[in-house]
Amino acid sequence: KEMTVRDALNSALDEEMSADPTVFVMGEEVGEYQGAYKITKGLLDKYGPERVVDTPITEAGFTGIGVGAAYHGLRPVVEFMTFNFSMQAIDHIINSAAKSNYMSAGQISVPIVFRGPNGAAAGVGAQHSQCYAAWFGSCPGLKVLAPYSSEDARGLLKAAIRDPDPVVFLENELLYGESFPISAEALDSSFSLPIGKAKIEREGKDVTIVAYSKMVGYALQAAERLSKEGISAEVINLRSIRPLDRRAINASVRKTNRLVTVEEGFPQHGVGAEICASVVEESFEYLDAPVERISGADVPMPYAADLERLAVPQVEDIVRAAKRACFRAK
Amino acid sequence: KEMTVRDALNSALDEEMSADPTVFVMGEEVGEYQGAYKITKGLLDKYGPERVVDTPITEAGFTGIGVGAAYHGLRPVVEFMTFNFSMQAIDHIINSAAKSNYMSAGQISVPIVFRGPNGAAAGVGAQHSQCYAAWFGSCPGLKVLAPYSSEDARGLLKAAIRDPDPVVFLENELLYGESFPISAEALDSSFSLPIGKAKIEREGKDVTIVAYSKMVGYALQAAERLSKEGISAEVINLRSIRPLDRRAINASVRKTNRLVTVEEGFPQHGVGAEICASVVEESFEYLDAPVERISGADVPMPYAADLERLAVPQVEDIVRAAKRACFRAK
Amino acid sequence: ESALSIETSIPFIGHRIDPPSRTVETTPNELMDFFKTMVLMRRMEIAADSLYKAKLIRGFCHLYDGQEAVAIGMEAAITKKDAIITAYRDHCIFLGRGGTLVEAFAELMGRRDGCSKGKGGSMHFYKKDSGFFGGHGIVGAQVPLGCGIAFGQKYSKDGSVTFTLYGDGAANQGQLFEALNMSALLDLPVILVCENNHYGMGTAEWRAAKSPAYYKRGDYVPGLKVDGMDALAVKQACKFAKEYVLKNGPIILEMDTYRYHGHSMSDPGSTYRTRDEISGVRQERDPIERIRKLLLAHELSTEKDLKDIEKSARKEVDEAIAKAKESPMPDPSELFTNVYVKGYGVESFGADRKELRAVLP
Amino acid sequence: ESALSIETSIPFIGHRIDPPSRTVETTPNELMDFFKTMVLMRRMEIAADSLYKAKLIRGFCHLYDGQEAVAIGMEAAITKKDAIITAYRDHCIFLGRGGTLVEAFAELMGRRDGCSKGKGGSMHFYKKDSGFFGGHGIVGAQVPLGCGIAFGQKYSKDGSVTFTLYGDGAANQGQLFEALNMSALLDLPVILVCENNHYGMGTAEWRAAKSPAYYKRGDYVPGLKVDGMDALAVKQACKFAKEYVLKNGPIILEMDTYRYHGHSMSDPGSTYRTRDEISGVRQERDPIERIRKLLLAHELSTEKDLKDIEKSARKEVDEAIAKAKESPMPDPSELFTNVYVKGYGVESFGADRKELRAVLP
Ligand SMILES: Cc1ncc(C[n+]2csc(CCOP(=O)(O)OP(=O)(O)O)c2C)c(N)n1
Ligand SMILES: Cc1ncc(C[n+]2csc(CCOP(=O)(O)OP(=O)(O)O)c2C)c(N)n1
Ligand SMILES: [Mg+2]
Ligand SMILES: [Mg+2]
Repeated sequence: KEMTVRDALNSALDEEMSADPTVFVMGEEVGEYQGAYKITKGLLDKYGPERVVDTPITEAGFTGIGVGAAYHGLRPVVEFMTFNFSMQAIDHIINSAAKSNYMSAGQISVPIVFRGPNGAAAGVGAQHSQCYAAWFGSCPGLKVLAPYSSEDARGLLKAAIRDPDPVVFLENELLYGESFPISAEALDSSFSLPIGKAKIEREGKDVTIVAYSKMVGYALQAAERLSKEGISAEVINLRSIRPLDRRAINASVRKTNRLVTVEEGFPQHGVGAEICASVVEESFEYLDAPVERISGADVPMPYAADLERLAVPQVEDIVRAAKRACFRAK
Repeated sequence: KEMTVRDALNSALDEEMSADPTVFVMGEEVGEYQGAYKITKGLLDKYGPERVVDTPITEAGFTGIGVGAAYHGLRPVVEFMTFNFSMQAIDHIINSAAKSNYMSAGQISVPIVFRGPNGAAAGVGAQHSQCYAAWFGSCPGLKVLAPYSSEDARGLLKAAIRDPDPVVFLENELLYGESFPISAEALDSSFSLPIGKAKIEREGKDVTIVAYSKMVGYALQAAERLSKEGISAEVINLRSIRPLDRRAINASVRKTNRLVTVEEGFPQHGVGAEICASVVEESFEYLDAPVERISGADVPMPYAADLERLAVPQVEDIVRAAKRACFRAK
Repeated sequence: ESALSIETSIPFIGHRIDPPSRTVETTPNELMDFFKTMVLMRRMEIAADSLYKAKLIRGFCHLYDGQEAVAIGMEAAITKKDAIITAYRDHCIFLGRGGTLVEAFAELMGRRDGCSKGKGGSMHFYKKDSGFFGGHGIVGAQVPLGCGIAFGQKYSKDGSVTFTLYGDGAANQGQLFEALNMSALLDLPVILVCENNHYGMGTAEWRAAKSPAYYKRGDYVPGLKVDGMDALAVKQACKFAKEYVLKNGPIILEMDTYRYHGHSMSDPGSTYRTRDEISGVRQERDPIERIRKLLLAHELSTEKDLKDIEKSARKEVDEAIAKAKESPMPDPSELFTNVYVKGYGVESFGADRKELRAVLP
Repeated sequence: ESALSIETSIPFIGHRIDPPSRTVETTPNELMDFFKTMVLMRRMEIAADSLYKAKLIRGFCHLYDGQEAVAIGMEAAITKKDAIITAYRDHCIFLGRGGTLVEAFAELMGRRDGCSKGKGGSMHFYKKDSGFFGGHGIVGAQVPLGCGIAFGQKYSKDGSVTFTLYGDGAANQGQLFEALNMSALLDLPVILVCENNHYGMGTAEWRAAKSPAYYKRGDYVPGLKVDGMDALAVKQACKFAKEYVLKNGPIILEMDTYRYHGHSMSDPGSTYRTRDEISGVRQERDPIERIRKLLLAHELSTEKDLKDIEKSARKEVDEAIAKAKESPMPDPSELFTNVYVKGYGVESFGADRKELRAVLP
């Protein structure tokens, strides 16, 4: 059976709302418009305007209200039309949500999910293309998830909603329409995936490719091409940016001795840099080649199609980097 | 001659305002109150309320106004009382300032400085202690500076104000009152330091310690202690987080073959991770030991003195890490 | 050439201020110019729609048809030393400021001759040399930015003012209230122009605002409600506002207007409003038809001449598109230009940093 | 015990609403309680000042002396099922909600028995079990948060309301306008309480706000101006407001009050206002003295009894400090607790990750 990421997210929301009356959805156009990207389609009809709350275009205000509702014990799912707009509300995500349980020594827990599309879409320019994985992933108190497939989307969103801590849930607009095979188990309403655990999407022995979100698909394509050239690549889908599954990454690198990281975000202080640091710290002597980092280009996102293509990783970038890693012994 | 960092910043502002009538200062309490930390002391008297603008506590509003004024050709210096409050305005720093020159293909340059104390102070708790070096440092379009000494403070602030691009200038409250020797050259009103260049604060041959802001002082203390144990540490003061002086860092590591990074911010996706990645990418075969990373603890900042001490790097952490790096051959 | 006095069909409504006269001075030339420019704008937007559907324009594309009178009336009241800043619905403002069709279409298609050399896209048009500061994608952000430009104008005492345009949806943004308070404290020469087209995406104004009387939303700041479908009313209000703000600090103008298209290209624009509503506005309030009627009623032109103008607008647009299509894609090296004004010769990186790196100019 | 009716010395002023009666019902017990609690609060704050100077309290420390009537009057009108949220000036609100002196002082000194186990500090007091949601350090942030708590209250239909307190400086924050608009659209049972002490740090209200009439700043939302130095007036207004918001959605209460101390400990509080101004308020409007006068005038107590109360407050505070001092520092292992409710057994790191790491509970 197949399911799109959009339907996976939509069904996860639906099931969690049906299972727990404290779960509600809030954001711009989530109700009557059925969601800017239709992720919340049908929910207003089913659960009514008290639980599917259309908001004005006031991110700071509604995010603060969401966090306050979580203080009170509800389980808000706050949608950002895209995560670019979360910057208007980032103080509430960091200072009001992530830090409250700590500052109050456990009195004020914040069971909230912030979700929406993150990172580059197609042709939307510099202000609508930023990836926030590294920023949010740096903040203790937050959990940060980034699904790739429909199974990821369902399992992780359900886990996020059930989790007692604030979760930043980074989707990808270009994946919404993609179909993935999905198991019966993953379709069960009790299904959920563990937070903080990466998934080995493809086993291999020559080089480890670590990626998250849309780049997992590119990494799998790269692995396919590499296999034709006799290189066996192991592909790790991070699923969780924070906690980062350092164990899974290091275990794989200890096996393959070579590492390529792939992300769409800006390179400096990115997820790739952290993975590199983690492997250098824990598995230095296993590394047979320099870690290769593939990332978004270090420029604001340009609009023009040719420049945009240069600004985000392509499958051939991953292939090239993996080969560099493999053909070079230390 | 000696000068405090506070006086260094104050004199740099004063001289640049006097040299260029388009430079003005804006922020909370910068005028009549003489600055929350007295960095702008005396400027209102000297330059009047048109050029020293007290604002309401509305960071999004005044930062946007500052950026707009820069669009028009002025050179605003916007003070955040601390950088924690820059989160309320971060959309303007990133989307309105950093990306405009690119999106407009060079039409809308943004010669603005965002400055204020960054990172941990003493006993101010979780919401007032965050370090934003890694976040801002990840964004193309921004330049990010972090002075340590009074010479740094003067030279870099003057460079920042004269620079045609948006500069995030990260000070440290605990350094404001510290005195440093200062040369006649650095006291000259024409003085400035190059953006993007690190400074070797102390030469050494056994291990490289890279730090910025307050941690440079700790690194120097660590180097002193290490020298007593026969370890010669080279201390690099980054000065600039973005652009990052990859050349200076790699040159040093190629000499010492060992690296310790030190920062006060959260570890994940931090400055240390980037430095590690850069050295692994460019100087992998020179590394004789795993890169050691010292950073703020991966928790929100606690208030209690004993916990706070555990949450930020101490000199002994650096010493210990350097020894680990040195006593372990690959 | 003889001056004309024309009455606006709807009176202005003032908040804490006496509104200007309903009698607007104009000339036959001005009316003809209004007609021509609006027709051109309308045609440009319709063509953009087609180009989008032909996949020659990517991403977001927000069209302005229906709202042309605001762009045109505002320009008629001010000079290019005055500044304008707006949101993502920016094509026609750009044209109004003197931008060319070729620059517009080339930008929309991501070509080298675009007004942002193809790097900005639909939402990021600029023409700084005639006081157009963009083209902003973040709802509400342009309001403090516009107040900041006005800060610069006041600082340099050049007697110019800034018009900062935002939608009814944006009107609820907190940064607007912050910027307005500061502008009022500092007496900045800024005019906040709320283009109330009654919907922010799919949300009707009253669902997003407890008080949709946007001309009053400044509370302690005066405001004026203006028929935004009447270019002459817009002109009158903007002239009035410019004089006012130079002496007294900020004012709000609420322009009652309408967008015919959906919000952006993915929105059919018909799920949250009725087709009747749209066609009603088209029939009764269309800004181009209003001027056409005026020109005919005052016998300043003929049906045929006006049709010819429309035809030549179509031709002009087609030619511009053809030209824009000839413009090449940006050179790959442009990936690394304009990141900074001054790059200090630092190295920057592409997706594969070992393969693609460049020294920043 | 006989009920009393007492007239507030200043009338309420309403914005878009008829104000409540100036005649406030009270009882001798309530007045005595007001006196005792305010005296205790005042003493606590003075003691905190000394502890700070003795370097036993670190970082920021914002004192509430002068403003006690707001905390006390509000509590008298509501129950602990109602919620309160405030900024960093939170010690007395905590006490009013039933927090103890020992918890307060231990928190201020960063000890284990602090209300946040020493992890929060002066700005981050909480007592969730009596509806106190903190203690927030970011100016203005608590306003949407408070509206969100009210959202939860309305959602669970429990008939309770939220009071969200903010200063005159915070009143200009854009997020307040955003949250107010949404609260009005959703009819949330939230009372926005502007504690107008006339200064935000060193900035007088009129320098930060074009319109310092904060009870009117909701524009389309009704407001009430209240003598915040008169506990009975505060009580009356809060009672009125609670009833109002349960039926109609948000209201703003502007409490005209005063802080005697500087903004925080580094501010002498005397550069931006005159000593005369401060002593004038102390003499004419002090909230404790007002109640003392009432108690004496109505012969409900004697000078001596009231003095004794003050003495025993002093003793109570001293004993609490002594006890708090005995409380140990937090255990080092607390560094890693409460980062998450559910840590999934993931490893977390100290400054030297090879030396200090812990498995998150
Ligand atoms: C801060 C932010 N939130 C959300 C969006 C997504 N968005 C783009 S336009 C828009 C509607 C704006 O409506 P309005 O202000 O009325 O302007 P109009 O489109 O009608 O011209 C929304 C929600 C955005 N760009 N920025
Ligand atoms: C967003 C933000 N900006 C600045 C500060 C620094 N700051 C703390 S309190 C304060 C003054 C607030 O004044 P007001 O709201 O009147 O409250 P009061 O202190 O008088 O109780 C300022 C500027 C902050 N904490 N948060
Ligand atoms: Mg609109
Ligand atoms: Mg105040």
